[in-house]
Amino acid sequence: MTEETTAMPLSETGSGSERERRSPIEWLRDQREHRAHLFLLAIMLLASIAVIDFRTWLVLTISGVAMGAVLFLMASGMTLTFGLMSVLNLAHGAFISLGAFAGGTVLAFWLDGFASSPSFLTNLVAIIPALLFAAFIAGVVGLVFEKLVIKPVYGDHLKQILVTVGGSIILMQLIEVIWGPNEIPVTRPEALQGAFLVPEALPLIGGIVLEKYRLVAVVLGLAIYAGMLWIIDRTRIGILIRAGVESREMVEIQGYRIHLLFLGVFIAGSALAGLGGVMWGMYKELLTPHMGDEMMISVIVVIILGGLGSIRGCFYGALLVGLINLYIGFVEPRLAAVATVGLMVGVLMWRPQGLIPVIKV
Amino acid sequence: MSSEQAVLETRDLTINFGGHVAVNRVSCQFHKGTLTSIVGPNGAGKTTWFNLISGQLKATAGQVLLNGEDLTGLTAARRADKGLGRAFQLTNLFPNLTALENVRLAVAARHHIGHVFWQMASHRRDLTDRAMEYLTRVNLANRAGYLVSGLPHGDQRKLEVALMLALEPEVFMFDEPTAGMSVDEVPVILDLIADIKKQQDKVILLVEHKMDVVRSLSDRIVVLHNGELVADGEPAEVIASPVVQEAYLGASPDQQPEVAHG
Amino acid sequence: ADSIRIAHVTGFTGPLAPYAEQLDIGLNMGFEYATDGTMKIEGRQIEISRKDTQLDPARARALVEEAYAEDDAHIVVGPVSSGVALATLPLAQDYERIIMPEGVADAITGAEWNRYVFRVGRNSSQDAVSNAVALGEPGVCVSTIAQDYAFGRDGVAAYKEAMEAQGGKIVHEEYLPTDATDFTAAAQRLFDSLKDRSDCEKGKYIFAIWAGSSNPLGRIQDLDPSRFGIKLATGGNILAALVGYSDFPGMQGAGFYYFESPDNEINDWLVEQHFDRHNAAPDFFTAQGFAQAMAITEAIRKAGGSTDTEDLIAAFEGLTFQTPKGEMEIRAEDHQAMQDMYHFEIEVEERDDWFAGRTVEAGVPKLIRIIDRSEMDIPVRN
Amino acid sequence: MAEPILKLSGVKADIDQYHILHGVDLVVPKGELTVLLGRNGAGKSTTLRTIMGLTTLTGGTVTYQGQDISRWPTPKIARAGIAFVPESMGIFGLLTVRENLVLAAVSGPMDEARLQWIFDLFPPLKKFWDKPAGTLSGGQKQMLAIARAVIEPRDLLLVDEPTKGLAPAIINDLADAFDQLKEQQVSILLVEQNFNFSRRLGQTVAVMNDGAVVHAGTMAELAENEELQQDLLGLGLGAHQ
Amino acid sequence: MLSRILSEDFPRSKTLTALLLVIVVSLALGPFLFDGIRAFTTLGMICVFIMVVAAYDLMLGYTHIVSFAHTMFFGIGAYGVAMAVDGMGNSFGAVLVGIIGALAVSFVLSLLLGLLSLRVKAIFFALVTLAVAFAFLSLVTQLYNITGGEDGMRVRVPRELGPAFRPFENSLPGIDVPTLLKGLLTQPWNIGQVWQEATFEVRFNGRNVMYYVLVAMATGVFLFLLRLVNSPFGRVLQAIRENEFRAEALGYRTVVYRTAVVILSALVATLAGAGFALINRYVNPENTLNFELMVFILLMCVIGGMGTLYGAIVGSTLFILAQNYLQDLLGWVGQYTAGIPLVENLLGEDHWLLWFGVLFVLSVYFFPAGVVGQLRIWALQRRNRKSPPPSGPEAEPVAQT
Ligand SMILES: Nc1ncnc2c1ncn2[C@@H]1O[C@H](COP(=O)(O)OP(=O)(O)OP(=O)(O)O)[C@@H](O)[C@H]1O
Ligand SMILES: Nc1ncnc2c1ncn2[C@@H]1O[C@H](COP(=O)(O)OP(=O)(O)OP(=O)(O)O)[C@@H](O)[C@H]1O
Ligand SMILES: CC(C)C[C@H](N)C(=O)O
Ligand SMILES: [Mg+2]
Ligand SMILES: [Mg+2]
Repeated sequence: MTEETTAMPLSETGSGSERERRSPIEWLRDQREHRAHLFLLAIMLLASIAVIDFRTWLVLTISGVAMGAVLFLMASGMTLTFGLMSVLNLAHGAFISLGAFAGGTVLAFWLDGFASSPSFLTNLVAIIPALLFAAFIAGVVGLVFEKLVIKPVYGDHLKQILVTVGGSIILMQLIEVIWGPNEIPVTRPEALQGAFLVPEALPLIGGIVLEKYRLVAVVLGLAIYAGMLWIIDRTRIGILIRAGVESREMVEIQGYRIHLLFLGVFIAGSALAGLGGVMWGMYKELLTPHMGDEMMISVIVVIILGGLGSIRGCFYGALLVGLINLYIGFVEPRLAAVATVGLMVGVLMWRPQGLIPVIKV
Repeated sequence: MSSEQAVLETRDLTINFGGHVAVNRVSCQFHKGTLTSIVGPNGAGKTTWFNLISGQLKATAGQVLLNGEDLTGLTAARRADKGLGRAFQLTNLFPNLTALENVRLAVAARHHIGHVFWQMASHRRDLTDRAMEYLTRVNLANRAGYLVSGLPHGDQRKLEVALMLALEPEVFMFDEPTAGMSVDEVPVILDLIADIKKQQDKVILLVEHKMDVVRSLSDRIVVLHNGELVADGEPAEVIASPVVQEAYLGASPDQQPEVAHG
Repeated sequence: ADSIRIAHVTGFTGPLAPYAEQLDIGLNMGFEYATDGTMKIEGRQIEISRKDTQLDPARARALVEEAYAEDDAHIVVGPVSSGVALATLPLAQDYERIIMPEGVADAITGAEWNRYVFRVGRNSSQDAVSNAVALGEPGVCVSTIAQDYAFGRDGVAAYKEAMEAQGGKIVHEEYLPTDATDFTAAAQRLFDSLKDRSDCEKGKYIFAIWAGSSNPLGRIQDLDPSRFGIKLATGGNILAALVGYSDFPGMQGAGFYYFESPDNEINDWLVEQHFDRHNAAPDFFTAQGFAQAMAITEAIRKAGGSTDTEDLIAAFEGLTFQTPKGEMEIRAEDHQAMQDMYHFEIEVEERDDWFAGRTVEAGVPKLIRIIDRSEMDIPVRN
Repeated sequence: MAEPILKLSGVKADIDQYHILHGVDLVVPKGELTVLLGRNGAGKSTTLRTIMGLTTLTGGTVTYQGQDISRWPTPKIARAGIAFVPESMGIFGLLTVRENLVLAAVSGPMDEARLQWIFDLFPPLKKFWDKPAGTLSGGQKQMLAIARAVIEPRDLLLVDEPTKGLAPAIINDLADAFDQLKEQQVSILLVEQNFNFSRRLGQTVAVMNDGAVVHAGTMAELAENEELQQDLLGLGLGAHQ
Repeated sequence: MLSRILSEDFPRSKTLTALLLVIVVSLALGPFLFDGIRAFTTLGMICVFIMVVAAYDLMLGYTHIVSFAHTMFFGIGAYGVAMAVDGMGNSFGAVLVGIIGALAVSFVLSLLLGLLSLRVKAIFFALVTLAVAFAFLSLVTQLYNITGGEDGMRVRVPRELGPAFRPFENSLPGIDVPTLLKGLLTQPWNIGQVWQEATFEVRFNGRNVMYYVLVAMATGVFLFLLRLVNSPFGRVLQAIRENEFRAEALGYRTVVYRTAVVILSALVATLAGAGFALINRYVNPENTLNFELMVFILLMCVIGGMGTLYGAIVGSTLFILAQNYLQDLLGWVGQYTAGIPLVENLLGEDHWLLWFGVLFVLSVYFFPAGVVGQLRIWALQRRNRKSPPPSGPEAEPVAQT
């Protein structure tokens, strides 16, 4: 054994300079680590443009982005409730349906006069109340749902899965009781029907069509995305809720009433599902109690891709799923569903906790 | 002594957490029958070093050798199997099993019978007896049937040690075994460590902040600071060295027994 | 006398519940009409029991067995879902009793058929062929879009055969997963297949065979096919779906039933009574249920009041009977009812009589002509 | 003895179906540091958790500044000016050090001067300011836990074994910090196994055994009396100097 | 003897023992105790699901692996037999080929799944298995040429397992318990007639043979699993469930154990799937591969009591009874509520799913430890009240949730 005491210098100069010398490489690696979502998006765009004719590609891309925006609207609420309160709400699909029915009621029954006017502004008089009303109804039902169904099973994912599937059966049945068993047709507001045709004369993009509805979806999706990011990253509420995921008890020890917070988040998540539901309902133009549930697989893929709980991840996950559906759908439609799941498994093998990990497993 | 082959050796062991080098090129050899204390300020990298040795973390660079065999690529399970025993700093047990069952699992691991599915576990009296023996050694025999989640903190720490004993390892790594233990319990653990040391063929590594414990048990002290090995030698010498006095004890020698030692 | 026991085994709950409800209403009204309200045939009381398959084939099988073995039902009507119906067909054979499935799959009177199976509703081929007859002539080019499973593929195959017999051309077949919701990519390919063709002086069409709630036509229409001179075409549908057709004024196709299309006494009675009782128009499946009741009544009468299976089979084979859709004939070869279909063109109108208490802007399928059952060559596939 | 800020009389508490506290009587005088001693499993942590309303109180009362807080919900107790550093520290591992402290400062933005005081006490907190707290070392987490409790002025601190796992230098600093808090008239109830530490700081002391307080008195008295120590704690505390 | 068969893992509650006895006797003598097709189908389903759920419990309750791909393996078994019989004719050889083929496919897939869990953990793993199962489902629907797509496939079973086969010349006597009980309750003075009404003839045919094959399979599988979880291997699984990290640190290669469990559980599910196809004589995606079915299995496991194995018996029985008879119950209730505006609508047969959902949720709340767990807790409490344990929380694992 070495007997002498080897007192090494405590100064950090040696290791410090080494760190600096290595830093560009590390910086690069860091970038790749932290921008996995952008990296993947870039790859997908490049790969597809290589095999698809440019104009078609452009139409597909725009449609894919719009589909992504609608998917994001539908998934954001679920990722919110998972990321912030660790509640896996499989009844989310039922809330989407509920939103669609509530919004559809406004559009097709109450304010149908405004919805069928050709002017966009007049349409908005129907659309905005429809969105608000759907968010409101979904939010209120969310409140009740949290109290009756979710509250007793905080912290236990397995039971959450069970009670929320049970809850979703109940919700869909209640929709049937209230709105009747028939499918309800809802025509899209007049100004959102059809498409803009880019004049043939324009170079490159001439002759492509942009569906009006999809443009609106993109705008709404981006707005909601920006709002959510701001709240989560920049406000105390955001921090608080993230803390609550780890330990409810400790949040209470700091003097906050955690349950009110969680209730708020759940209401917000449900309201978002409601918004997504209206957009989805306007897209499909035919309302069924199962319409939200049918989207759950896509929603789940989106939120896992994103990292289960990350708003950013959810956004990019939705874009990726929207795009791959369109691209693969063009090349070989039968593979679209499998491709989506394949994308997810692939991403998880690369990043076991999603593109933008938030939770430790 | 130094001519003899080291049982455990780390060579340039390094880990980098996204820019923060928690353990930085630490090389050290440990020999049979010795007890080495590892001291250093909070966050010096002691636990991390242990994690690198026992395989809980993957080293960015460097090697871990046990009796000359390179363990670097092996998983934690394989290393445990080869004779590296570890008791954790933050208690890490099977909370909803009884204390006895906890130890029995360790005994079963030691005797490689985890895959046996045709026998009744309860028919293996030999395992139970063994497990009781270890519980007795840490003074927990009367708690054998308790669920771990209901055991007070101090008892959990003792159980943590019992698990390591049950593995009958060649290298014992204690990470602050007496933290949070009441004064009357501490000697149990210390006597136990002394017992192991008496066997002469084991290697003991001890992370401990209580300097009196360190002083009374150690053959050698290694000091970590900012992830680097900054001192290594005889206890008295190392404790007296300025680096330990300033960076670790943070006070003049006459002041520290006052408060800092339990 | 012993009662006539009929078990209506169908999906009363689940996604097809509205159809089942219509069928049940139709069935009851049909018997009521056929028996002048007495609910007795040849002096025997009709007893109808309802059993809910929950759209689960396994459950449906148990219920059908229960109906035959325990309730001693003479005839099982249903199920409405083709898949579920197919699962139950062998039981009719096991128990040697009549089953009258309500689903549309060709296989019911095709590959999976047995001699106890009778179908009054239309089959996919009838849908497809009537549509081909409605549009087809030399110089017509059609690209099809359909769901990628038996229903879609069989439908397109039958359509193609009939269309080519009329002189038209199928230039592209597009198949999508059953649950597809985004049709942009498919639309691109469909447009590409038609837009630059010069041999289609009589029109370029995209024809859709689609079951379920996300109909692709609306999405394709949004992409403005008319800029390439492409028109849309599809079969008839339930009223709820026809509301969505308001986006396609001028679209042509052929359908099974729309309450204003037939012109006969029975239909008049049905429409009037239905408005009275439900404050809404009778729909697609109401008419089918009604026709089923008419067929059963007629057959039992023809058999002289007997409900013995062999007597019934003999009576059903070649049976002609009156329905809200006019006369139908059950052909002996595959026990499929041959019937008229309705060639329509969509006109947009405000309607307040389709649904109780609600006004909608609807795509009304205005009748162009009745396609007589003799005009359609429906293949026998059993 | 100063007037009590906190008083427990006959407090009983259960965890699941087990009776853990069998009637705890305890007084924490205002502005003083009270040490709660006892062997492992005596019920010290449970007593603190019961004060915070975290275990079900089945009997007795907890009086804080003259109010009966026995049935109050935890957040209300916290807002009344009681800070608690639990045995397991309860760090929010996914939040950064900064975010942990932001949350602890319930009434608004953190006070700069106070923050500086904390940084002087615990330099690593400054160093790892924007690092997720879950990656801190055991001792560093302990520092953060204490920092959270004192980021704002509080009337009463409940601290469960703060020196556990801390390096000697930091323990000294911590002792200084408690001294400073005492000067600020903060009352402290400290559970501690490190007798040297508690002897230096404590004015009053209570010893628990098997779910009840078996001795209460001044620290000076206990520190003098080896026999009493032997009796209550099972060991002469001098033995391991 | 009994102790050996049950691997010393007893119900540990008198109520539970009684409940289990009732269920086991009902299953063993089923065709002679319950008249009618639906009762017979129900009994068969219970046997099938006891296997499926017990295997799932091994994974979920004992090892804490949450997988939603369990139905995939069930479906592989069912489709394996269906496709083999479809292709090779209804012989026992074909059935055997189908089963072996299905087991092989399941083995490979479950091995992959086990290895996937090496990298993708916990809730991510759970949701990935959900998506994989979904992809498998859509594959089966898409490959309608060989699978029949959504329409499913009929399974033409060997003659010896079908209704046409009659091993006994005469029919055997049976006594319908529900009729008997109802009679005894409503007209106890008329015992003779009640008895008469309740007796029925059992025409013992090939389907009964198949049923008893299933009963034997379920018994074998259950006892095997019971032994397994009480062996040293089972203890390691519990260790992994409690603290995988620490199990690894003790030297257990947890991946190997986890993969073994996933494979074992998959194989049992496959076997049960084959049994399902043979007794039900019909397979389709809906009743073998659906997500809903997966949740139902999960629910059966949880209602029964996770980590108790006996829970599989109780859970599947309760659940399948509710699923099959709730609607009838509501129909009966509906007779009395007809005419009351909203109630009529809510309590109607058509909305049985609503009440099913409500039961679903309530059962999770009121039996947090499952029926078996709860009964054991009560039994333990009763015992403790009689003779309280010496001190503190003496442990007897109750329900291993
Ligand atoms: N997973 C991790 N990611 C990032 N940093 C880490 C991680 N684990 C440890 N560190 C950092 O490495 C350093 C060394 O930590 P370690 O736990 O080894 O300290 P220690 O010497 O055991 O201290 P203590 O005496 O307080 O237990 C700390 O600064 C810690 O923040
Ligand atoms: N969750 C629990 N379930 C059952 N018993 C418990 C539980 N938590 C604590 N106990 C019991 O309560 C008693 C008091 O525990 P407590 O943690 O308060 O002791 P303590 O004095 O803080 O001990 P230590 O010095 O070891 O921290 C112990 O005997 C313990 O076994
Ligand atoms: C979680 C979702 C996949 C659930 C949905 N009910 C389905 O059937 O697929
Ligand atoms: Mg450490
Ligand atoms: Mg404690």
